[in-house]
Amino acid sequence: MAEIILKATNISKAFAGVQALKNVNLTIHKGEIHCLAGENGSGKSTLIKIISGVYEPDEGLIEIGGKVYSRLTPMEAIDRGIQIIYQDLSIFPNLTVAENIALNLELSGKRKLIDWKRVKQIAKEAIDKIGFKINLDEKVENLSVAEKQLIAISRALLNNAKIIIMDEPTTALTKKEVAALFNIIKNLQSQGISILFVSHKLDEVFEISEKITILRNGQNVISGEAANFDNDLFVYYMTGRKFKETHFEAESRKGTPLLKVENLSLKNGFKDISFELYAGEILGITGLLGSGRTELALSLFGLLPADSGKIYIDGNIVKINSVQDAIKNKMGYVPEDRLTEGLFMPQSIGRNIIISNIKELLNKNGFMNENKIQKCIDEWIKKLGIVTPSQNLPVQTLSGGNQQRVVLAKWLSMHPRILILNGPTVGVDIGSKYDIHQILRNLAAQGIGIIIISDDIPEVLFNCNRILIMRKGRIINEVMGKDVTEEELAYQMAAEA
Amino acid sequence: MKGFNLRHLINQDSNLLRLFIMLFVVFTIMSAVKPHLFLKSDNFISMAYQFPEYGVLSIAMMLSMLTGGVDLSIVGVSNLSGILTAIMLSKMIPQDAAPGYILFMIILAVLMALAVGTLCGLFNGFVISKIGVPAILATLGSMQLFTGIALVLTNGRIVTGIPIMYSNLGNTAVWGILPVPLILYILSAIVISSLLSKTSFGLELYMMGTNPTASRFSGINNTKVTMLTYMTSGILAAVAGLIVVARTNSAKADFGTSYTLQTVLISLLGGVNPNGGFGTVAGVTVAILILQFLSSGFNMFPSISNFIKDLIWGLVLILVMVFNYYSNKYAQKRAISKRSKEFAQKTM
Amino acid sequence: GTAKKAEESTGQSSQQASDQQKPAESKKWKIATVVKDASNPWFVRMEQGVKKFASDTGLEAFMKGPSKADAALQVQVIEDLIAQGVDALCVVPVSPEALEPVLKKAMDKGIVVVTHEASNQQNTMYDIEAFDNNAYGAFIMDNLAKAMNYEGKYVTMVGLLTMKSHNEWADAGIARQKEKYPKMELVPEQKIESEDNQEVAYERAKEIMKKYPDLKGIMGTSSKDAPGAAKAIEEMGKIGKVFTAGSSLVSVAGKFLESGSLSTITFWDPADAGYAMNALAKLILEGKKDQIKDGLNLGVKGYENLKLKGKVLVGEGWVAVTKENMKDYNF
Amino acid sequence: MKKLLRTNEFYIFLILLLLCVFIQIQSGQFFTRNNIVDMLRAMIVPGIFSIGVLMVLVSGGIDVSFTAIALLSMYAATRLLMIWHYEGNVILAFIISGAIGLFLGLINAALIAFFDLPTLIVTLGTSSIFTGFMQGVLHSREISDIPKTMINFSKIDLIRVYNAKLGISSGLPAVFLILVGLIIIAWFILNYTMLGRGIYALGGDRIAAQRAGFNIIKIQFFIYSFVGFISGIAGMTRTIMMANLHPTNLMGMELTVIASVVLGGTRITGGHGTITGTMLGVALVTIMSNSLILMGIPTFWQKFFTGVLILIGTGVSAYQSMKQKNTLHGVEIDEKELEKV
Ligand SMILES: Nc1ncnc2c1ncn2[C@@H]1O[C@H](COP(=O)(O)OP(=O)(O)OP(=O)(O)O)[C@@H](O)[C@H]1O
Ligand SMILES: Nc1ncnc2c1ncn2[C@@H]1O[C@H](COP(=O)(O)OP(=O)(O)OP(=O)(O)O)[C@@H](O)[C@H]1O
Ligand SMILES: [Mg+2]
Ligand SMILES: [Mg+2]
Repeated sequence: MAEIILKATNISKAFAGVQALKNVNLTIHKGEIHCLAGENGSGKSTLIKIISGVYEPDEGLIEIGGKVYSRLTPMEAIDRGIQIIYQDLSIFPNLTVAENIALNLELSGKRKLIDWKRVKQIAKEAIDKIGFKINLDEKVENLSVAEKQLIAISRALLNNAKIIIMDEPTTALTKKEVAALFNIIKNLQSQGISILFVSHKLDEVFEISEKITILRNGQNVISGEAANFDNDLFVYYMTGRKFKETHFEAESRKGTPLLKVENLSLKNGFKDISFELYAGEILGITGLLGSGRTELALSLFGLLPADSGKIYIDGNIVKINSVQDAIKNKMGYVPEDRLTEGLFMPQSIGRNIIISNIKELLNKNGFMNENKIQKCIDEWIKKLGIVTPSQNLPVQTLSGGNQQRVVLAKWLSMHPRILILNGPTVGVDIGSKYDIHQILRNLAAQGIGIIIISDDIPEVLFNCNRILIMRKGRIINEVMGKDVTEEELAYQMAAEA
Repeated sequence: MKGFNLRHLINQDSNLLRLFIMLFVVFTIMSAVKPHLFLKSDNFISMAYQFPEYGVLSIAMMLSMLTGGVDLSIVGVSNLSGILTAIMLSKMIPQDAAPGYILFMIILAVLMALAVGTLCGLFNGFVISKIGVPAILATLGSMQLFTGIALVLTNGRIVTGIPIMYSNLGNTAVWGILPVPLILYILSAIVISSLLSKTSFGLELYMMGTNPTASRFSGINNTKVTMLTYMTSGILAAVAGLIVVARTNSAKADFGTSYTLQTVLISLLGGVNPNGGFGTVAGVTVAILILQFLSSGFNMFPSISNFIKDLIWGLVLILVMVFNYYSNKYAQKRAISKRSKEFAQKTM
Repeated sequence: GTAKKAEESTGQSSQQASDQQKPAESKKWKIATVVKDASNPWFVRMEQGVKKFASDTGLEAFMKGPSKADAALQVQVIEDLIAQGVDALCVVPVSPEALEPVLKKAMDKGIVVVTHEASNQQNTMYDIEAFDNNAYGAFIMDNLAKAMNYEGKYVTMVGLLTMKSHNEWADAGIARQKEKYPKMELVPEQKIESEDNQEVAYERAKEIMKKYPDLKGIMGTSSKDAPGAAKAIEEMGKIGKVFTAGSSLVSVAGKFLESGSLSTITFWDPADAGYAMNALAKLILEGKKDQIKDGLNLGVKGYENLKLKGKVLVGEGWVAVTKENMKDYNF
Repeated sequence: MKKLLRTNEFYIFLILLLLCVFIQIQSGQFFTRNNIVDMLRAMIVPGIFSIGVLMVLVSGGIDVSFTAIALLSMYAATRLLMIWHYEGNVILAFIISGAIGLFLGLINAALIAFFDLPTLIVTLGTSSIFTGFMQGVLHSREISDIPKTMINFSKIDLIRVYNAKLGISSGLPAVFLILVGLIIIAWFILNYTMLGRGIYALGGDRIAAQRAGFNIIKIQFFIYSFVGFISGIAGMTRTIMMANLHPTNLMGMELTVIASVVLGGTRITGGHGTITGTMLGVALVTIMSNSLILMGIPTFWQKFFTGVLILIGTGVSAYQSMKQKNTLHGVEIDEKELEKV
C-alpha cells in the first residue's frame, strides 16, 4: 500500500447551532483518486475547509506527510501541498486571467513584487497543460462559468500540489470538458498526486475514483474501495433510501400549445428558434455551454428581450419585454446561479418564498395579508420538504439542495403555468435531485408546462418527454426522451456541423 | 395593532434591544448628573421641538440606504422646497388677507412643497436607476443642483414675511405637550414604517437592497422601486423643509447643511446596513433619541463645548458596533454549546 | 466686591417673581452668550470678553455655540438653554430671521434677550451694534479707494451669498463707490464667494485677476477674504498693482499688512462686544431699563456713548489697522 | 484602439478635454502656462487625498475620516513644533504630521480589521471623534504665525512662470513633488507588488483573497494606516501651502474627493480603479471648480452649474458602462442555415 499522505482523525466542528462534523476520519494515500460523497449538508465542504486550513476544527488532528497539526493556516496547507478548487471557484472577477492563475503561486512563493512577464508565462504554461485557450489579459468577470472553472483548475495544478481537492469540479463543465479533466486527473495521479473530489454525479464517481468515503449527518458512514460499491449501494449509503429512475411520459399533446415560439432571434444569442410547449409536458433544451441555451431562457423570461420573432401563449401573441411581463403571463424561471440570481441569501426563507408572489398576498386595501403570507410560506416549506427549524432564518443557513427548493418554492407559490428551469439540480445531491425531479413531474401532471435547460444528459433524458438540442445558437434537432441514448444525445450536442 | 407591539419588535431585532439599552443608559446618566435640569418637562418638550426636523431627514436617509445607496441631497431638497413655500407664502398673500384665504394658501404651499420634494426625488431616482450613476455621486451632484436653484431663486438671501398662522405651526404644542413638529415626525415614522413592513413595496425595497440581481430575476422592477424610494425620500425631505420653515419663520439656501452626515450617522447607529437591505424606522427613532438626549444633556454643562458632543457621538457609534460584534459572537457560542449538547444526546 | 454683588442681587431679585423664595445672596444670574460658531477665532476672542464679565461680576456667564455656523443648529442650542432656565440670552444670530420664533419663545418665558449683529431682529429687547453696517461698508470702500488711488476696476468678495452682514457691507461699499468714486468700476461679477475660507478666497482672487488683468481692487468682507486675496496678490507678483482692504483680525492678516499686499483691515473687538452684551443683559435683569437711552455707557471701550434708535444701540465705530498701527493689537 | 474605447479613463479624458476647450473658448485664458500651473497647484491637496481614497475604494471599503485625520494631525504637529520653538528642517513637520496620521489610521484599521465592522461606520465614527478631540480637547483655533520653517518652505517654488501680457506670475510650490512622489509610490504598490494586487483581490472577492493566502488583516492595516499617513501629509501640505493653519477648512472636502475618485472610474463597490483615472477625476473636479469665474458663470449660478457638470460628467461614463454591460457577446451564432442532424 502506498504511503499515507493525509490523515484526518476524529474531526469535529460546530457552527452557530449546527454540528457540522462529528468524529470524522479520512485517509488519503499517495496517488489515489478519492471520492468524498454525501448528501447536501452532510459536512463535505466543512471537512475540506478544515483540511485546507480555512476553518479551525473544534477537535481532531490532521496529519500531512507525517506532521501532525491540530490546526492549519491556509498558508501552511498550501505549503504542505494541499490545493483546493472551491465550488464557488474563489477567483477574482476584477483581475485578469493571468493574475488569477498566477497569483496564488506567487503568494506561496512569498514574492513581494510582481513581474508581469513571469505572471503571464506562468499562466500560459498552466492553461496549456489542460489545453485551454483564452486571452490572458481578459478580466475574469467577462467570462463564462465554465471558463472560470477551467481557470480555477489550471491555478490549482500550478502549485507544487501533493493533494488536489475539488469540490464539485464538474458542475459547470460539458461532457467533453469533463473527459478532458479526467484525463488531467489521471495524468496527475501518474505523477503521484492524490485527488480528493466531491461529486453528486454517479457516473463520474465510478468512472474515476478508486476509493470512496461517504458522510451522512456529519459522521462517517463507510469508506472503502470503489470496486466494492455499485450504484444502488452507493446511493443507499448516502441517503439511506433507494431510488429508481424511469422515463417521464407526458400525456398526449392536445389543443393549442401553452407556449409557442416562432423564429425568435437575438444578436449574439440565438437565431430562428421555433418550438411549442404543451401543458403537462416537460421539454428539455440541451446544448453545450455557449450554444445559446441560457440566452434563450433569459429571453423567454424577459431578461434579454429578443430582437425579432413571436411568442404565443394559449395561441395569443404576447410581448415579453420584462420579467414583469413574463410573470403576468404566469411564467417562472429558476436561474442558473442560485446564489446570485435566485436567492437573497441574508434574507429570511419566508421572504424569499413570497417575493415573486407578493401581489397575490395583499389585502383589499393593499397591505400585506400576514395570514395569507404565513399560510403560503408554510404550505411551500411543507410541500417541497425544505428542512429548517424556522422560516425566519436566512436562506444562507440552508444547504445547497434546500436552497434550490426555496428557489422552486418562490416560483411555485405564484402558481405558474410555465416553469423554466436552467440547471435545476446543479450542485444538488442525489436524494434532493431525485426529490426535485419528482416535484417537477408532479407539477407537469397538474398541467404546468415545464422547460428544463440542462447539460446533465441523464437528467434531460429521463425527465423530459421531448428534447431540443441546441448548437451555435440554433435548434438543430428534436428527439423524444425515451427514443435516444445518452451517447447519441452527447454526440449531437457536440458534433461539428 | 399587533405591529406596534414593543416586545414583538424587540424580539425581532436584537440590535433594537441593544439600542434601547443604550438609550436607557444615556437617560440614566443624564438624569443622575443633572436631575433638576434633565428631568424637567420643559426639557422634554424642548427636545420634542428639536429633533423632528433632522428626525424626518434621518428617515429619508434610511430609505435611500436601504437600497444600498445614499441620499446626500436631502438637505438641498428640504431647503429648496422650504424656500418655494416661503416665497409663495410671503409674496402671494396680501397684507389684509382673510384667515380663510391664508389657510387656503398655506395648504396650497404645503402641497407645492411636497410636489417639489417628489420631483427632486424622482430626479435622483432617475439619474441613479436609469442612467446608472452611483447614488453617492448622483446625489452629491443633485445636492449642488438643488442648492444652486435655491441660491438663484433667493440671491442667497433669507426669505421672510411668512404669515404668523404658518410659523405658529412650528412653535405650538397641542395640549401643551405635543409640539406640531413632533406630530409630523410621528406621522412620518408611522407611514414609512407601515410602508416598509406592510406593503409589497417595502418588501421589494428590502429585497432589492439585499441583492439587486436576484430581485431583477424575481420580477421586481428595480427601476421603479429605486425611483419610488428616492421619491419618498424627497417627500420626507420636503416635510423636513416645511418644519424648518415653520420653526425658523424663514427659509434659506443653506439651513441645516450639517444634517447630511448626521443623518447618515443616525441611520448607521439605528442599525441600517450601509450595503442595503436591512434597517427599520424603530431603530432609527431610538438612535435619534439617543442623539437628542446626549445633545441636550451636554448643553446643560456650560463648561463642555459642543465639540465634545461630536467626540462622544462618534464613541457611542463605535461602542455600539463593537458591542454588537461581541454579543453576536457570544450568541453564536451559546447556540453552539446548546446544539452540541442536543447533538450529544441524540447520538448517544 | 462680593458684598456689593450680593447687595445688587438682593435689590433686583425681588423683581423676579419666580426667584422670590430663594435666599437672596445665592441668586446668581445665569447669562448665556450664544454665538454663530464657537470655533471661529472671532468668537474665541468674544469668549474672553464673556469670561472677563463673569469674573468681574461673579455671575454665571458662559458662551455656547454650534460647531458650525448653521441657523438650524443654533436654534437647537437656544432651545436647550431655554429649557434649562437661563436668565438671559445674549445672541449673535447666524440668521436673525431664523431665530425669531425661538427668541420669541424665550421672551415669552421671561428670559432677557439681547442680540448683536442683528439690527433687524424683532424678538429682542435690545440689539447692540458696534457700528452702522452701511457706514462700515462705506468705510471699507473708502480705504480700498484710497489704496487704488480712486480709480480702476474692482470686485467685492463675501463669505457666503447667504451671509447677511457681509452682503450688506459689500452693497454699501458698492453704493459708496458709485456715489463718491466715479473713476472706479465694478466688474460684472460684482460679488465673489469665498466660502469664508482663506484658501478659496485665494483661488478666487487668482481666477478673477486672470480674467481681468487690469483689476485693481478687491474689497473683502469676511475675515478670510482680504488675507486670501492678499496672498494671491503676493504670489502673483501684483503687490502695488492690485490692492485689497476688508474686515479681518491682525492675528490673521498681520503678515500681509507687513508685506504690503494688504492695505487696511477694519474690525471691532469681539471681546468688547461680548462684554457689552452681557453688561446690557445685566442692566435689564437689574431692572434698570430706564438707564437705557442715548448716551448709555456700558463701561467698555467703544460702547461708552451708545446711540439708541428704536431697539438698536449703536456704538462708536470700528478700528482701522494698517502697517503702521498693527503693533497695537494682539488678537 | 477598441480596448481604449472600453476604458473609463478614455471617457473622463474626453470630458476633461471638452471642459478645457470650453473654458478656453469662454475666456481665452485656459491654455496659458500660468493657468496650467495654477491648476496643478490646486490639485495638490485633493490629489494627495485621492490616492488614499482610491486604495480604500479598491479594497471594497470607504473612508470618510481622512479630512478629520488630516486636520488633527496637522494641528497637533504644528502645535508641537510651536511649543518646541522648532526652527530646524521642515521635514520634521511632515514626519510628525504623517506619524500622527498613521497612528489615527491605525485606530481605523484596528476597528475594521479586528472587529470586522463596516468601514463607513468606523470612519464616520472616528471622524467625529477626531474632530471632537481636536476642537473640544485641544481647543483648536486658527494660527497665522506658524513656525518660520514652514513659512519659508511655503515660499519655495518648483517652477515659476510669468505671463507678460497679464503681468501675472504663478508658482508651483515644492510640495507638488510630494504629490508626484505619492503618485509614483501608490502606482508602484498597486501595480507591481503583491500587496497592491492583494488590495484589488480583497475588493474583488474577500473570501477568495483569504483562501488564496492573502493576509486580509495585514492588508487592511496597511490600507487604513497608509491613508492615515497620507492624510497627515496632506494636512501639513495644505497648511504650508497657505502659510496659515485653519482647523476646520478641510471639513466637507471628503465627499468631493470621494466623488472625484469615483468620477475617475473607481467603483464604489470595490475591485476597480486606477491611479490614472483617479488623477483625471481630480483634475476634472479641480478645474471645474476653479474655472467658474473664467467661464463667466455668474456667482449666483455657480452651485447650479457645479451640480450640472457633476451630473453630466458622471452620467456620460455611467451610461457608457451600463450600455457595455448590457451587450451580449457570449454566443457565436452559426449564420448558415444548418441542415438538421
Ligand atoms: N459557516 C457556516 N456557518 C454555519 N453553518 C455552517 C457553515 N458551514 C457549514 N455549515 C453547516 O454545516 C453543515 C455541513 O455543511 P457542509 O457545507 O460541510 O455540507 P456539504 O456536505 O458540503 O453539503 P453539500 O452537499 O450541500 O455541499 C450544514 O448543516 C451547514 O448548514
Ligand atoms: N458563511 C456561511 N454562513 C452560514 N452558512 C453557511 C456559510 N457557508 C456555508 N454555509 C452553509 O453550509 C452548507 C453548505 O454550503 P456549501 O457552500 O458548502 O454548499 P454545498 O454544501 O457544497 O452545497 P451543494 O452540495 O448543494 O453544492 C449550506 O447549508 C450553507 O448554507
Ligand atoms: Mg459542500
Ligand atoms: Mg457543494
